[in-house]
Amino acid sequence: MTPYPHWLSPGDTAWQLLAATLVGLMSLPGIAVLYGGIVQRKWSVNTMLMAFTAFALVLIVWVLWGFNMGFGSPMHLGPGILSSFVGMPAAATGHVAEQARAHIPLLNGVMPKFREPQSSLVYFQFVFAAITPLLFLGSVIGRMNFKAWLLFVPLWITFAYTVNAFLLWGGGFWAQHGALDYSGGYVIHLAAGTTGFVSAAVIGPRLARDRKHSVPNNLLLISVGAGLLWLGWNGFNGGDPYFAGADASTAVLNTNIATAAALLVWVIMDMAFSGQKKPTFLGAVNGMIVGLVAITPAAGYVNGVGAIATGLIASIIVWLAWNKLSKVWIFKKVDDALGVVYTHGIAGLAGGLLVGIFADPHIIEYLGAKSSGNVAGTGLLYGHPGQLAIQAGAALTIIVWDALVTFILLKVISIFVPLRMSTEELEQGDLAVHDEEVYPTESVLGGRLQ
Amino acid sequence: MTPYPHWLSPGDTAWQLLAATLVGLMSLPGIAVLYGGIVQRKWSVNTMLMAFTAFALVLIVWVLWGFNMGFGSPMHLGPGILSSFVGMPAAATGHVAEQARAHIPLLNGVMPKFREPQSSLVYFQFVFAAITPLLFLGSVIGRMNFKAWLLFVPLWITFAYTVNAFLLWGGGFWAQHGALDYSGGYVIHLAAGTTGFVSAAVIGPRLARDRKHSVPNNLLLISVGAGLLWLGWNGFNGGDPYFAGADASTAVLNTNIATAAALLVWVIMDMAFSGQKKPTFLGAVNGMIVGLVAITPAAGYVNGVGAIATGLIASIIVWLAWNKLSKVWIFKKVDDALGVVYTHGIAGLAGGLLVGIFADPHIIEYLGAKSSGNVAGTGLLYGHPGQLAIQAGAALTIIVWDALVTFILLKVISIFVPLRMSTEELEQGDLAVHDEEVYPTESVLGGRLQ
Amino acid sequence: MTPYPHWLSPGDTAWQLLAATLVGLMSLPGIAVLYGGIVQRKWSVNTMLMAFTAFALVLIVWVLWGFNMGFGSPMHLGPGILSSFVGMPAAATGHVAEQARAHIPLLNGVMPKFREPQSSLVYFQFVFAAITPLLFLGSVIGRMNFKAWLLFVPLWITFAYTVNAFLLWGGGFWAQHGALDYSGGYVIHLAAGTTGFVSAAVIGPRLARDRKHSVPNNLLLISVGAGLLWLGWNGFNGGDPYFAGADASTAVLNTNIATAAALLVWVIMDMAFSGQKKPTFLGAVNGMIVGLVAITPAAGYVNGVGAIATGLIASIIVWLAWNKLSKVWIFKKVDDALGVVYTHGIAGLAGGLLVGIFADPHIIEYLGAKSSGNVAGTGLLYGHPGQLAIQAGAALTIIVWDALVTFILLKVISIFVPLRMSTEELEQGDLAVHDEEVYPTESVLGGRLQ
Amino acid sequence: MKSVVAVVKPFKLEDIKNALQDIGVMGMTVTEAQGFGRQRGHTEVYRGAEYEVDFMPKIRVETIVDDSMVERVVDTILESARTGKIGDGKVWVSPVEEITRVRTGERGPDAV
Amino acid sequence: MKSVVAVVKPFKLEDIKNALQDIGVMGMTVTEAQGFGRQRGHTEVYRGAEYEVDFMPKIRVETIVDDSMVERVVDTILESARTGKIGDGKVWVSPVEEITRVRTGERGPDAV
Amino acid sequence: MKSVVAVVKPFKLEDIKNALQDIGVMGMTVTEAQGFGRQRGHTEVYRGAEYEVDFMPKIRVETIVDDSMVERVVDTILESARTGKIGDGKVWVSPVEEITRVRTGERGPDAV
Ligand SMILES: Nc1ncnc2c1ncn2[C@@H]1O[C@H](COP(=O)(O)OP(=O)(O)O)[C@@H](O)[C@H]1O
Ligand SMILES: Nc1ncnc2c1ncn2[C@@H]1O[C@H](COP(=O)(O)OP(=O)(O)O)[C@@H](O)[C@H]1O
Ligand SMILES: Nc1ncnc2c1ncn2[C@@H]1O[C@H](COP(=O)(O)OP(=O)(O)O)[C@@H](O)[C@H]1O
Repeated sequence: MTPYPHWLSPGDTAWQLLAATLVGLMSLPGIAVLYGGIVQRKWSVNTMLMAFTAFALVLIVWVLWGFNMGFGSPMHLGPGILSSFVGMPAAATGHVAEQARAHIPLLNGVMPKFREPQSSLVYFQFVFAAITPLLFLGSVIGRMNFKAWLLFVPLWITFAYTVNAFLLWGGGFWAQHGALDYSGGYVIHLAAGTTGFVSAAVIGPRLARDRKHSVPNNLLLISVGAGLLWLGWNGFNGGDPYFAGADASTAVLNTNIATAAALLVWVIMDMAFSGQKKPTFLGAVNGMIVGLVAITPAAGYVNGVGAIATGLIASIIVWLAWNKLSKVWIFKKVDDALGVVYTHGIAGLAGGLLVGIFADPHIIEYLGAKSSGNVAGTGLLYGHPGQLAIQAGAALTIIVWDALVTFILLKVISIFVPLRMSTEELEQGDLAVHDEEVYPTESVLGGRLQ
Repeated sequence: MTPYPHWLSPGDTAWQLLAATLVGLMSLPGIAVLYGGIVQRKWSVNTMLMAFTAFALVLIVWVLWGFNMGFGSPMHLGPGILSSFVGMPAAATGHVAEQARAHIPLLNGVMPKFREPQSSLVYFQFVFAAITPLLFLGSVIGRMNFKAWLLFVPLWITFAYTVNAFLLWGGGFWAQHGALDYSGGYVIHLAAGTTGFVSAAVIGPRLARDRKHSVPNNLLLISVGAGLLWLGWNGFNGGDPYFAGADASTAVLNTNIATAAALLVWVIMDMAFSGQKKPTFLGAVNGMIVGLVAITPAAGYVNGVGAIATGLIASIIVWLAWNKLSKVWIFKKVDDALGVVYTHGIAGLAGGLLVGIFADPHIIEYLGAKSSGNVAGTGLLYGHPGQLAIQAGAALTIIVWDALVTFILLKVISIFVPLRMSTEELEQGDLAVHDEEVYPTESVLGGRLQ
Repeated sequence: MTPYPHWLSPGDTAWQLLAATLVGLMSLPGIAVLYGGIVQRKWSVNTMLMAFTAFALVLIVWVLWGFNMGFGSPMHLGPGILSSFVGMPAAATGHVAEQARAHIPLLNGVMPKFREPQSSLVYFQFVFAAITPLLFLGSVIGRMNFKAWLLFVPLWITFAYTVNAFLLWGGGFWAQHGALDYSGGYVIHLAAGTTGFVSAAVIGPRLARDRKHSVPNNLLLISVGAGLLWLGWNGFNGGDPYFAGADASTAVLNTNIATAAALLVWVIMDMAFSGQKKPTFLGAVNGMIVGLVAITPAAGYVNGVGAIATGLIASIIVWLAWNKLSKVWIFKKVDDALGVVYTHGIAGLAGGLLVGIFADPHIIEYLGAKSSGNVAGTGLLYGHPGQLAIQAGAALTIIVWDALVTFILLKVISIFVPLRMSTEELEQGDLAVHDEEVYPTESVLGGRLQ
Repeated sequence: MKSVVAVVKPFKLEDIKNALQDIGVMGMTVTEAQGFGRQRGHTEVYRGAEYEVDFMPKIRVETIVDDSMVERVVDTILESARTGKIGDGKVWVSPVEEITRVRTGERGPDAV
Repeated sequence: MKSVVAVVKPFKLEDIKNALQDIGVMGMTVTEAQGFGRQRGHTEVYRGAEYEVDFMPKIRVETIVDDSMVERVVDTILESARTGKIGDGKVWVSPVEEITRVRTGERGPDAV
Repeated sequence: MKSVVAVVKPFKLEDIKNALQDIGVMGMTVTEAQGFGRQRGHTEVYRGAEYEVDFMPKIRVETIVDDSMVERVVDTILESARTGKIGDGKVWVSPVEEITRVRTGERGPDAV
């Protein structure tokens, strides 16, 4: 009697399942409490419930049809990019779909054969899909109608996310053209930034007084969420080669290096250039997120120096965008509540372009039969300037497609369900929408009795 | 020089240790803060201290005698079920007990040989034993005397839990009769529900005004606990085949599917049928827990469709029990403070019966030499109606035995130590019992000085 | 095409990366929120920001020069201990440094060859280095100037930590003399206790009224931190043999046993001997930390009985120190805010001496070619009294060196930057230093609007 | 008009509110308070350090009523707030010269 | 001197503060309060159990002013706190016999 | 009877309580408050956005005393609450017509 088939590696399978669990923890409770603590007290419950339900919704979509749209056999929709734009929908719930050897049709021969079962792959890719709506949730909190959210999330996963994933990871058009996105700088973060921003624009801003007084309610919980993000990202970036090998390990180290650099840069910029010239905890958290996001497309393609440079440059760019760009033009007008467009959108874009510069061909994702056949990325600095153009092209595709899909979906949903809450709900917050509040016994009626 | 013996698989050992760590995190801080946040503010410290001490007490019992009562050689107490009811007590602290190849005597030949050391198995099974009292703690908070708790937990583990475990997992009577309990729908959750309910009845209710005003104190911390439960359950159910193989992976995916379904069903039932017709965050958490619990006995035996069905059906059943059954009869009278009998007891029972229906023989736990020899479960839907009867029999055994042991132990303990706190303690809460309160500086004396 | 080189074991690599991630989680969010919740409300943000920035600073130092000072080739500074006191500084950021087989020059032949890449080792050792300043942060909160902290941390890592690590783990002097420190009872905890205490003395105490009224602000968050510490310690101690083998597993079980014993002993001592004769939650947390720390130098060298004894003895010692010693002499005078000198310093020292007593030669770290060649420790109880002297010598070296370095570094830093905050900052706390406070909307201006 | 202020035990709030409502008092304003008096406080202990807390949690109920109502209001509060144990609190009456309803600008008895 | 107390909706605090500042009121003291009145409260539901909360969050603004200012102060509060919806609250005036500034010991009008 | 209200810096509470106890004041009621006055507030910055907070944390101490005690009580508070820095707060005195102890129903001076 044997515990598993011969092709299965328990080390790699354990790695994939645990990497996925770490990414899951980034969402629940990570993002749920990071956002739940950073929003005003009156929206904390609403925010958390949106996070939990989105996570659940994505999984149902994912196993019933989404996974195969992102990683299955291509749908042939037309010529050019259309021929490898998205996969054929199919369920991933049968006994074969769960237990057979993992398999991504278009990557056959391009990567080593999987050593884990398909359910590991489905689950691993699910947690990535699931975190994306949780991220752009940050743009629309404090006014989006809960029912509209319940509709938007599954539709967005179906029409936007699966396309993102297929194009870059499922062997679709941009993958075929050599675009590099190690773990979702584009598929997830640029997508979240774009979607969040467009959603915020379409749905409209929060109440003026909410927008004006949007102070957080609990910095300790923000810390809980932030810590889970940082360390959870070891699974986010480390899991992406699908094997617990040297590249996974390199990706983990690089992820942490870039994050440390970006965090410190943001704190220093705050001390040197902000209005108050003081270091702030939320600034540190912003810097940390920027580092994590920016290294995401690059983690297993760059070396340690590239990782430092990525964290450093991205942090400066996003700090400037956050503090300067946010005061002008459309960025001022659109109420992207938690600034997802900066810390995910611009950071993801920056990272995606920087990997086109810093990708080091000696950082090897998979070993070829001979050394020349290694799978690795090569950036401008190592003699391949074309990579930057490819990266730009892929970014553009994601931005345009996700903005378009988001816009259309929200307009269609608004025919059936209002996108915004009622005025009474907007005024009262959680109590009106859920009959719950985040710290109930702080009222005079609760607490200890004596 | 070699790092480990030839029979040891680092992948499987890492998986077991990390799965166990995830389960441990479900208890500390998971349940500790979920319960600590969901109780009234005046009982938060007491609740957390009961959780931490129970966790510690179980481990001491476990390594000194408990593990071998659950998983060692059988004690021959008589004929029939008595011949394989519980194991012989023995310590698990020696150098052989810690480093030799893991081994469960009655499972020899019934499962593949272990590829991990015994200490991994002891620790893995410990975290399951430890979470059980933490779960039924939810029934007795707000009145149980701390000293009685310190006595009850080790006795209950010794006389109830080890029996549960031996019967279903240690190769005891119900295991021999083919009862399926993948990771503790019965051993843990039905047991916790039963024990909690009986304890609440024997110990008596909280103060009337505590029972009436039992609003939670902090929904953000509930979210922290809930997130750790969901993702931690990947270890809970994923670790149970003892190998990082295809069945572990399938169990993880199924666990998440059922949970997503159950969460969404509960939210929708709240929106459609509750008094307020509003979605609530705590409803979502309830639904989530129901899904996790219900899939627990089934995770590695059903396919993805079975997982969805399990989550869906269990969530409807428990929602109805929670909202309707709780208003009548003994369920109304007994003060099961956090409703453990519903979200663990009834959910565990439902899951245990549903696996008798949905177990799919193509979902393979262990591969046999020939395909016919695979280890798998077969439910009613796949042509084995008898499974349902076996499942019912096992459930009945657990309910009766655990209720009986709980009743007797509490009655015996009450001879030496009062089961309830004094009136003054009941009125003041944490401050009287521990001289601590959960948010000390919220008093006028604390906070920032100026 | 292959996913990784032949020497690489995915099981061991996954184990190392995940053990490191667990240790990382102990710092962020673990220590950050444990300390952030245990300090007065006015210092919570400052404490968290110091934790996050220290974590980031250590990593930059670590990859640029620190790792190789702790684990690289020795610098030959002179005769005797000076010949193997610290390693040569070198960066660990290149593609070879990240992807080649892990390697610690002075341990060649003394341990099995690594089966993981160097980046895993660098990262694993980083999280240990990073947690050390986070621990001694507990001594200096509530008055240390943030800029001085930003300077002190990297300098301390460079001059103190790398020496600690090299001496005991990098194959340096004390390693060569057989000193046992499984995972940092000395390198980390004794070091943190010493450094914290000396820093507190040099920097001076908090404001008198802060010291007098230092009640915690949030026990739920302390619980979050405490739970992450306990379970995270599975990585802390389990990861240290560098392989997911029987010794890792034994170390995990022992860690939990000692912790359970120490926690229970502290609670019982509180109930029996404290002024109030009541069990307290923070007492339980103290006991837990003492158990974790004390078993750290011993986890993979003792058997289960030794683990219980270690937890029990250390908890009694530290309880007495905490309750009695703290009231006299220099311990009364120096304002070690969170008592790091007790729960880390004295606990680490106690554990380091106890392993000299309880180390069981049958608990095997690595298997030799023949049984006689096994790598294991032998304590006084098993016929090797000399071990105790070696342990004492190593402890003395750490105490003297770290105290000296700390003193000198702080004095030097104080030339450029004041070590203490201004009086206004000391009075106002977070608001003055960061323009942030931990629960902003508790002011009358926040909360829900109506 | 008079202001009747009652400083009482928090868990009595609901009883007081119901009793006042029964006699026709239509409004009141409540704040959380800490009271110092004969009732002894408690000790809090954190990590072994003791903090004496002399202050007990109380609520401060303030209701503006017409002069004619004062006696009944005071009596009603006395009855509904009494537990008979030390720390039950105080009720006091002060003069109010004028009261206005913000919404309508009504003044005097009509405003309450 | 008089004490003017206003119990109003929390989000109006800033408007009131600004309006009072404009007419020369230099100080005020604010406490968080819970108000019971005609405005209906809400239900909170936790795990299916309903809790009726009759009390609405309010702020209690207290400002001591010279007799000559009272009318203007009351009017200013009325204006700046009004939303026209039920629950806008009350403003009442009581006598104050003496006021002292702690820092300087100044008494009477100079102290405010 | 008089009501003496002091709005002072929070960290002075213990000193005030001790000083009042020393002169025989047996009880007081304290609420957390936010004060606006000459003392300047501070800025809070969250994620780069600035929030001006003009209100400073204060405590409001209220103690009902016999007319004969008023002066001593005020003086005692002034002394024990003074730091000499701006923001030390105010003490004011208002008339109280009647006070009753809830537990016993005692009225007047006996009730405090
Ligand atoms: N002189 C006073 N002025 C204001 N409040 C008082 C005064 N004396 C007591 N109180 C309030 O009444 C509460 C109860 O008083 P206490 O002396 O403890 O009990 P009792 O009222 O039963 O004699 C105190 O906690 C305090 O809030
Ligand atoms: N008699 C009263 N005494 C003290 N406060 C009152 C009184 N009546 C009402 N209030 C306060 O005024 C608030 C608003 O009163 P309410 O009757 O709801 O609306 P409105 O003032 O618009 O008529 C209440 O929440 C309460 O805080
Ligand atoms: N007119 C007033 N009415 C009520 N409270 C006041 C008044 N003026 C000041 N206060 C309170 O006194 C506190 C201190 O006043 P402030 O003008 O800042 O300093 P100082 O009292 O030293 O002159 C304020 O924060 C406020 O709580």
